[in-house]
Amino acid sequence: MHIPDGFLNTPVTLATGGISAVALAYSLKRVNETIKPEQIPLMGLMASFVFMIQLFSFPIGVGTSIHLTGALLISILLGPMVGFLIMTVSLLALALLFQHGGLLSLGANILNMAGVGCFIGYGIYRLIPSQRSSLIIAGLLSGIASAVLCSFELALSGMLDLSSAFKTMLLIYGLTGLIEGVITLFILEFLRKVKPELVEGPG
Amino acid sequence: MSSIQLRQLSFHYSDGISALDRIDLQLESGSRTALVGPNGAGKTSLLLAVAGLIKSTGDILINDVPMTIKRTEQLRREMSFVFQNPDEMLFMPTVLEDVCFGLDTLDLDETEAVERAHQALSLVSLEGYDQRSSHHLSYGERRKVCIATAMARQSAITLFDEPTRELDPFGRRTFIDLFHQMSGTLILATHDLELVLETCDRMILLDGGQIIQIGNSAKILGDKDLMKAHKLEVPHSLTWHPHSH
Amino acid sequence: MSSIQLRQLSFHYSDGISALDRIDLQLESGSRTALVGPNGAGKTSLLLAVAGLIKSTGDILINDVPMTIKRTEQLRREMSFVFQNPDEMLFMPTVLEDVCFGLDTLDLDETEAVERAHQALSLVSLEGYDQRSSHHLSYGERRKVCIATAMARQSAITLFDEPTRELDPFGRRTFIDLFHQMSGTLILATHDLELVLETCDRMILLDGGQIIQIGNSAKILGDKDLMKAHKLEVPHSLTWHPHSH
Amino acid sequence: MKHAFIDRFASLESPIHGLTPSLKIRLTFLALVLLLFGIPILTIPHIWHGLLLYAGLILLAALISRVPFPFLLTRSALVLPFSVLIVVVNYFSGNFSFPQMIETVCKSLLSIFTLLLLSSTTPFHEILKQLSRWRAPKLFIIILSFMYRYFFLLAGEIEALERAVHMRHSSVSGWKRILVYTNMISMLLVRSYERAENVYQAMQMRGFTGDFR
Repeated sequence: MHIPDGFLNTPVTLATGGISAVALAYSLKRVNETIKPEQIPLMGLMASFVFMIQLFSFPIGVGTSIHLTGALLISILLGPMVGFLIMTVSLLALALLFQHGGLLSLGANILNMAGVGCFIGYGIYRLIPSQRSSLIIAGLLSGIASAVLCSFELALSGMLDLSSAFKTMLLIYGLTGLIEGVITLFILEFLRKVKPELVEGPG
Repeated sequence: MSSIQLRQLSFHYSDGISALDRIDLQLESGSRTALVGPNGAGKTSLLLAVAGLIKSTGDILINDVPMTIKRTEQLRREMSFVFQNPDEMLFMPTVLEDVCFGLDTLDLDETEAVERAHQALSLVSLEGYDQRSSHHLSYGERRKVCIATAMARQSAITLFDEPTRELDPFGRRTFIDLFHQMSGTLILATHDLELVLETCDRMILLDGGQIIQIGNSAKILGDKDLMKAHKLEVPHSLTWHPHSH
Repeated sequence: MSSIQLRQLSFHYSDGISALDRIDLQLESGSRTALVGPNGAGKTSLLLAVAGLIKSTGDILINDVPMTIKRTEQLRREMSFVFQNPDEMLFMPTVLEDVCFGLDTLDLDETEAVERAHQALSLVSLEGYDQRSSHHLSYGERRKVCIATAMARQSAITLFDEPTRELDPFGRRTFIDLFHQMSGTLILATHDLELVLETCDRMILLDGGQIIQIGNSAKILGDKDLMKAHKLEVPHSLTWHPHSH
Repeated sequence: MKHAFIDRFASLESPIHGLTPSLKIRLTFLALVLLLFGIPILTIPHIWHGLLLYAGLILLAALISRVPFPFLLTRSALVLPFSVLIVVVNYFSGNFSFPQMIETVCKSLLSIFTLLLLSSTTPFHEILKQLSRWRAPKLFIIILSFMYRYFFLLAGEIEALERAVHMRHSSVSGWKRILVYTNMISMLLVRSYERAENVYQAMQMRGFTGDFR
């Protein structure tokens, strides 16, 4: 879920924007140092893929659909630094081309989705040895982390009070995160069957 | 087998450009018809419209039953579509799953479905490929899997969009043989004019979304001025002298 | 213009299957050669090897200079490659940027590069397309942009992989005209045997990664038994009588 | 997916389309900052005057740009679900302030409208060019431009896959539907990887060695 413009106040906008800008600069620096030439088109195509995934309504039954972020998947495939960079690129494009999320609230959205998914989610995934449970736990916990962040951002902006914001966001992000974990698991299973060398890649 | 009837069928792209312009057409049950025209003539749109996959205006009647949104699903059970690019049709982890996909909607139980799939795979001489991933097959093999998915459905109507594109002469020959073995009403859209001569006696010349001519394939394709006017060329097999160097 | 010489060139896929098997070949500077063979014969691998894009064993000599890892980049400056799929060659946001991409490595400054690009676009009659995005172009137009990217490089060697795939007869004719206008050493891999007859007097018949025959195109393609043995067919323009129905 | 034309009005012609991308990006940014943070401070207590003036100006700009209004309105409505969520939660949590909610929803609608006007009057590649003139990191720009270019292909591919699914199986539902879609996405992922390899070859042939100017 992308926060549109108009819901965050000046301090929150500046703080989230600042943190995201620093994180982006750091990931760019790290990636620039380690990147191999053949990874450049790959990153572009994966950004395209993540962009498409985020626009794609995933039907989960009873007439509802959710949008995945792809952060966990891309971090597992290409590592969290490249993952964060790609997520940021796609979030910027989503704001500019599809108005999913605002331009000034981009910083907050980068933190809530790219930051949480690529660093917290991926970190948890690496901590737990069993892949099946690790993905589901990573999905769920990063959902909760996003909910915490998002409700603080909204509460500090005076939009909602913290407890009701957290309850609402937990419901939305928690469910999305859980499903993201499950679907990421399915995708990795598919890759293992069809193109196993991808899953054994970096990370 | 089923007849197909189109009445004043039109279709516009979202940018307003007309892809099909008041098409009237009657195809008899069991007929084989080629759809010919330059790029952008509307061949693919016509096939998609017949399958109810794009929102066209006008009437489509399958076996004299008008296609309505409600009935689309049911009518599609009697149809197969071999899409232009095999990758459009193949997305399951194994070939067998791809061929079986959707067979359950034809009221086949799983054993029957698997049996049908195996049968179809052996018709296209891909026995033993069932557990492979389509992704690792060659282009020609993937094409054959697509044709097998259509054959397994044993549909009354089968629509082919450029089925020999990118095939080598042998793969193309294999397709021609399979085509002759198939039953039902068949429509074949292609740029390969020699293929038209070898598969369909009757053809439709389409250009700018309109039907220019319907009739005997050799006669239409042999008309040099007509071909030139529609960015096509008389196929070599219809000219009397070999190409000289 | 440059000559190409291959000595005992071999290439194996990662799964050990041989794609090219001890190829010996000498192509003279300025020659035009077609590469013909069934799917999987090794045509694309041969082109990729000549361009130094896959790790083959044996020797490749461009203008008698052996291609080594060190020299690959420099030798590639004299080469162009028109790949099978235009979408994989056109990766920049606009047509002009695509045609200009890499021209700076040929020691052209920006003004010269842009001028060359405009020239090439007008040769393929796509003037005024420079600021368009390739995803808004038709397939045939995208193909032409690819050819323009090759033409703008004015390379001594140009390699074509299936350049007429998916084109309608008119688009194919446009390609043939452009091909005749190009200079340098040209290699053309294709399934379209009529195209071979119209573009290259000399051809290589490839199968199973080996050279089966090199020689006059009309002579090789006219050999019915040879064609049949390698899953090909004598093109219609080389048979004396029209196809009868 | 019906996203095949993302910046489809960006190539119209109008005085707004004719402005330089640099000016338009600056103006958009300035407008957003003013709208979201400036107007509430500057025009207290008559914030409505500020918002109305802003709305008038942006609608005028939209009119001059000739971008179809129905498009702008329907796309702006994208922001409504989020607004509704916030309003509803606030309502039930008891600290509901009607004027504040209206103000927030108006601000978000106007800001999405502003952003939409930028993207419908400026081709994306022009925005990219401008960003690189402003020395945005090259890696960032190159990923963005590849993303833009290949998104159209992917969107077309997924549309084709969906069509082929409907042809054989109009009524996939429930669990099976999720599995079908997961397979489709996974297959596209595999193909994207391979496309990246081919694109890299094409780049190499044109002298690309890893340093992107």
